[in-house]
Amino acid sequence: MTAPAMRPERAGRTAPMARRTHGIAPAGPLLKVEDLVVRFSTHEGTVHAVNGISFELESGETLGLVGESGCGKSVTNLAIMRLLPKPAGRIAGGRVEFDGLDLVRLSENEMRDLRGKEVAMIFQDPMTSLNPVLTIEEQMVETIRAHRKVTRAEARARSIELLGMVGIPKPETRLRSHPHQFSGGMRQRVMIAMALSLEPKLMIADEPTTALDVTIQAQVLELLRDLTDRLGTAVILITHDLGVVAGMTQRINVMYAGFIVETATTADLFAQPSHPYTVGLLHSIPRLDAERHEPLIPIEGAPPDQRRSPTGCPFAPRCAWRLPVCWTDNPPLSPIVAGTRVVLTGPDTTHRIACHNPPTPEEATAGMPLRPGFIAAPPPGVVVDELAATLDLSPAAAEEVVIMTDEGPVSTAASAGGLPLPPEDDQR
Amino acid sequence: MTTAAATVPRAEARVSSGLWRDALRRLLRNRPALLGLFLIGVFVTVAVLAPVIAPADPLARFTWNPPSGPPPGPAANHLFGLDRQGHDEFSRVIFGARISLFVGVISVIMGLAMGGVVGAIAGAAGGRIDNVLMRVVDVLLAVPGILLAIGIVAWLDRGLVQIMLAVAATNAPIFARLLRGSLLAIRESDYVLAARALGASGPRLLFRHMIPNALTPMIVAATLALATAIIDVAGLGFLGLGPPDPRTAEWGTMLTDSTVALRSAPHLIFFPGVAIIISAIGFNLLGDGLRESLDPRLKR
Amino acid sequence: MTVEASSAATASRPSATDGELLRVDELKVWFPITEGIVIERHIGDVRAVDDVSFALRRGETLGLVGESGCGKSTTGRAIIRLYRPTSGRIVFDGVDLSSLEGSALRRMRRRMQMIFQDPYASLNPRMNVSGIIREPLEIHGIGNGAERRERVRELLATVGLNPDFGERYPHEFSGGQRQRIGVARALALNPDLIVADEPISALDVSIQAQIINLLEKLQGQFDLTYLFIAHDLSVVRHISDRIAVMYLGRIVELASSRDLNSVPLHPYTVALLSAIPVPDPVVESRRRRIILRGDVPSPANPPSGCRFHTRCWLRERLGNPERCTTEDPPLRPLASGHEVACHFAEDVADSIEQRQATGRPASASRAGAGAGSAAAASAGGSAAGGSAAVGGSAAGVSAPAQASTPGTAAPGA
Amino acid sequence: MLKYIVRRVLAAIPVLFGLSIIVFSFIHLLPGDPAVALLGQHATPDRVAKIREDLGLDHPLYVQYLAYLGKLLQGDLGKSVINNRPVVGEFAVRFPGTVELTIAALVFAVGLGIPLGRLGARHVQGFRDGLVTVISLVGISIPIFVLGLTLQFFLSVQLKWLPTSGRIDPRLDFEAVTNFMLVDTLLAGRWDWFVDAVKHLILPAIALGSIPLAIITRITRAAVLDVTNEDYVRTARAKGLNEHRVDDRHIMRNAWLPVTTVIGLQVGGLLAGAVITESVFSWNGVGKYVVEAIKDHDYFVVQSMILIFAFIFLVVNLVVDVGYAFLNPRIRYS
Repeated sequence: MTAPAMRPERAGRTAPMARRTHGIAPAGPLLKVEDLVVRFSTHEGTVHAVNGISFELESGETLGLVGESGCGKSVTNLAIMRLLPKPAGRIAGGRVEFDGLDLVRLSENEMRDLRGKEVAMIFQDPMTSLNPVLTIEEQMVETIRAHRKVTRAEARARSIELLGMVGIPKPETRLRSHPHQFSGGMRQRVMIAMALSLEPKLMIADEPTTALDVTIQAQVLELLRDLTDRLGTAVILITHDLGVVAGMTQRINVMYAGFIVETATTADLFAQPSHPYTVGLLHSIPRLDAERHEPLIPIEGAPPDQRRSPTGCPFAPRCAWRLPVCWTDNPPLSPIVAGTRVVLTGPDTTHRIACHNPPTPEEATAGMPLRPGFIAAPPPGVVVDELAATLDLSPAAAEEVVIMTDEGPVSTAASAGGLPLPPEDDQR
Repeated sequence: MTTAAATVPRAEARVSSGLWRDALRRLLRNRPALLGLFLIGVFVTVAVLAPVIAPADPLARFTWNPPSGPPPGPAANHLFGLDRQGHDEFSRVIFGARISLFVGVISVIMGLAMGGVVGAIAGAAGGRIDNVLMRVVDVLLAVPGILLAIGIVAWLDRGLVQIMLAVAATNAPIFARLLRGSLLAIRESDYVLAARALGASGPRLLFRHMIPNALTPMIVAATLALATAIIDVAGLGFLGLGPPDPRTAEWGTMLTDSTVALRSAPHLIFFPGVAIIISAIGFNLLGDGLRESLDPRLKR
Repeated sequence: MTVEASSAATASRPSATDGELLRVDELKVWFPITEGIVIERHIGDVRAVDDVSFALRRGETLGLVGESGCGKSTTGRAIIRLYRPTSGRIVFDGVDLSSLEGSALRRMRRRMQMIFQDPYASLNPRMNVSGIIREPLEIHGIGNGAERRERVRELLATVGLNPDFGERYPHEFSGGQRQRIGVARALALNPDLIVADEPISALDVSIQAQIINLLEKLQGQFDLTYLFIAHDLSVVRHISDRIAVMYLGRIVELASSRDLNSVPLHPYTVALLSAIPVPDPVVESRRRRIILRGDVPSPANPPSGCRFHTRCWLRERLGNPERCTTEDPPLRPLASGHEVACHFAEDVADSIEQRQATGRPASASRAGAGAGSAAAASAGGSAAGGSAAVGGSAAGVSAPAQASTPGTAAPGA
Repeated sequence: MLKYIVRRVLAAIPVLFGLSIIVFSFIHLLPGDPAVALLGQHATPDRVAKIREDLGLDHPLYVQYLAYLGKLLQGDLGKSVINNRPVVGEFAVRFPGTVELTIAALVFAVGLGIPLGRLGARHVQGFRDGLVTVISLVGISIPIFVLGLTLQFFLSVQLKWLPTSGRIDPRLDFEAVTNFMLVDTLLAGRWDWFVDAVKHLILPAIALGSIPLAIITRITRAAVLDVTNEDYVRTARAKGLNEHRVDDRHIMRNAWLPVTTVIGLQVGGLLAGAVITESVFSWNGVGKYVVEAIKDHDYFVVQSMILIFAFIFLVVNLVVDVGYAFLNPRIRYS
């Protein structure tokens, strides 16, 4: 685990950083993302992948980016790295400031110097992220030599050292192996070694353990935490697994449909989940430590079609707490306690959500609205009676809903013909 | 890539549609494929309506002056000129479409039938039967395409049926391989497992689940094979292995002694040549379009 | 092999135990590895399932859990007879399925169905939804056209889909909806047993709960018995009455869901439990993770003796007793309804590892709330003091998989 | 790796057996009386009797086959019925011509096809990609003889840049040593002769190479596009490698795998295409020999040539498979 043992050190290291942010020190945060907008052009239209998100990251901090597939968490990071698939993906607006440089405006050459050296990345599937026809040595050496003027032998020596560091036995011999000769866990270790070879300031880990078995996941997370901690590397950890972020990160951004809907320190987020989506996620998964058969409360419907430009709160169609205003106005990210001065990073980070009608702590615990008589607002233009005649919308009754639970009630009502929203790819 | 795929929504909300209808819709939006369809349309129309369109009987002989000189090129009365026997080249090119279309289509269908049966048996049975059948296919594939056709025509002697058989025999092993490959892959797919778990019988698995899903690559391959078949038929004709009657209006045969015509009557090369190219391009364009629309994952 | 003889004996015997729907006896599913082009030579076997026995009572849910390659899916598929067992018996309601073929097998298949992992791959893309759901009715010749149509509508409604969607094709549905279609197909014949093979692991988190709830609802409604196969212990625990943990083709522990979670007795189960992250930083900081070294060995060449011995933390602590490498531990009952395949399972009971893994506070470490440094310090202290044995011998180099050891790394830094 | 090669060689043996059976059937199962079919209706009775005896037509089929196989294994491919010359000898003289032509066509197809494919992939969906697509479409749709005749018409007849046909100016008198014109002219020490031989080679090579060119272009483009979307290419970029390196080491090294396979398969197409090309350009090679033999009903020649072509094709594919295994570590180490 090391979580407890590690915390004091983390805290100790981040504290001065936090001070620096709000003090006079000229240096800003390590990473500052401002109003980042990412669009994808597809045959079927423009996909609104990321819709103006902002967040900051201090040196040495570990930030979790949580959400389901298609929520924009991976795209955000590919945008930061300027590795969006071309020509479909493009940064349509915003700034990404890293160490004082605006990454969006950097030339391709300057950006390349940064990649691997200052910002490194590891990916979800260690089976496909390493080049199958090159040896581990070739792949590691080229990384080092792309950024440092060292001889092949020096780079090789460093590679051996790195492989040893990530716990690969007999690194001298393993260096000559090809990726397919390693197991999944071992490959991810190689990826980590490669990513850390130039001691980057920031490491982006995109679902680094999703493809691995749980005991191997434990190994890899342990390693990742230990190494980034030792090297003082800031980490953005992308995952859909709330359990993983709970033990690994200091702060969390919860993303939904290309928006950050909740952001807080890890402790705050789990102590007081405040956005209906976060609350929903927490009630969607059985917990190992829960009493048995605490019923799960699913989030009804499916994520929205991001080809439509968002109007209103993106979560409104699936939300049990929604008000009429939610259909029309997208709430900004604001402190859960109104009027609080906003701190963006560090242990004092302000807990913020984007919600018009946040659940109360009791409701968050229960996973459903408890206010007597409260019913989620129907889509604009639909008479409540008419809707109620078709569907029972209260989440408690959700299991019993016979008609299109998966579609989200809106779609039924909105298109009177009974057409559903287009299905989303909710796999992965 | 995964991220892009994950964010790109799947299909438009619309009235229910099967994969076939989806494919058709995509095909009709594919401009190269439409051009291919148009070319094929022209080709087929010409072939079917040849007697109506052609100004002259392809075997009628005209004369020119001086009779010792080369045959005249394009002119108002003979659009594509005359060949050395005095036939109207335009009419011959038009009638040539008939043979190309007829022989091409029949030989591809024969190839599909032969290859399809072998491939289906191999793919459905797997194991030893598959092994034996595939060795046979390997043998046929080892003889390079047109050489096999040449051999067969040489063996069975010249004739339209022989040509069809020859072209079919070059295609059959390719179809067999293809179908067998897709069937073996589909055999292990979850939906076939699911049907097996339901207790579906062997024929039901094969005909309801496996074959319908293995059809798309076959359709594409068959379309592309039509292009090759037209070229191969003409090739046999060019080598003097075409229809037994040397006067038959067949594009390849029409080119046979054009080597001599190179200097004096280039129109005898140009028009049949263009006819072959255009019809082959038509089927190739359609085949590529079908590939893209039947398997949208390939689309970029 | 005396399979034939004993199967005859079973067949003649009336349903032995009350309420027992399925009994799997010494099931082995081996896949041959062959070599050669013309003549295939048999050079070994992948022992995907190697001697597995368990029973399912009518109406219960048995969870089958383990990591990839442990044989859980193969077990499920062998029960449905998608694979032919190499040996062993599968007795379903008194009938031995392991050697059934043809129409007899087909008849039995009406009573047991399967739900597949990948909702994208398990529905024939060329058939529309009503065709897919109607298929089992057609195969078994149930009802006429109109009745089947009616049944399809009913099934669609049962799984929470619009009955008017029958004419649509699978690609027009989302993953969650497709999985509902798969469930409807499985329900069509009113089966007794449903083998659910990782039914939710391909789905997004928010959709998973929809399917779990649906399965639970249906179980009550139709008196179904589930064999629920998954790699995620927390999901399995949620839905199962009893759980069998598999490792490398064997069941290593079989217990009630509650017991397995609160008093796991096999070192592997303990490690597995401890490896699962809990979405709560407070709990996470209190728990102690056991990091298993290395990877799962190949099922083509399993280790001698206890198959887990190459990665076992307990064996290491006990000073590598020889018994682990020489003697194959049988599944033995340790408490009522709690079976374990470990020679030294008694040593797991109430060990620090067990308490840490289950999140039960070890003696004095239930420190204050929050992930603050106070809690961390105290938990860290207890970790260092309590269970240095787990990682103590492996500080880095010698045991690479254990690259970092909690007790040592942090204070050193 | 050695084991892999041995396995591949062994796997080719049953195919060769199958081939020998087919080729055997070619003569011994000729419709009607094979002897008459071979010699024509007007053959003298004692010639017919002679050939019946040679072929052993009075024996049961399997004896005939074994006898045939026995001869084959001794390298005896029979004699031409027309001029009684041994097929092996004729083959030895003509084969270099075909090899020369085939290699030239392959060089043309690979040398142009791979850069074109890469160009298309790099500018996917752009103008250049469109151009590449059109080139490969036309290349695949244009028969060798049409292209050959067209090239002859424009470049030889009209522009007189290149000779129309033949392997070399027939007026030149030099000793055929290897029967490779490019080699023999150099051996003769005459640079101008060599240039003449090259000039003769250009048009046939282009005509023959056009279809493989189209196919190689297409597969290269597709392979590069496929690989470009692989995760490891993204990894390479994320490591900060420059585009050149990403292209060469990460994309092309992997894209070579499917391209290699396809190039191997094209050799078969080239051999078959040589039959037509040699006819168009009066190129004195094996292909022309086959066509003449067919016209003369010289079945022994046709039979043996089919066998030889298939054999060459198998050998080439074997070489390609081994090359593939060498490029692909997954196979190399299995």
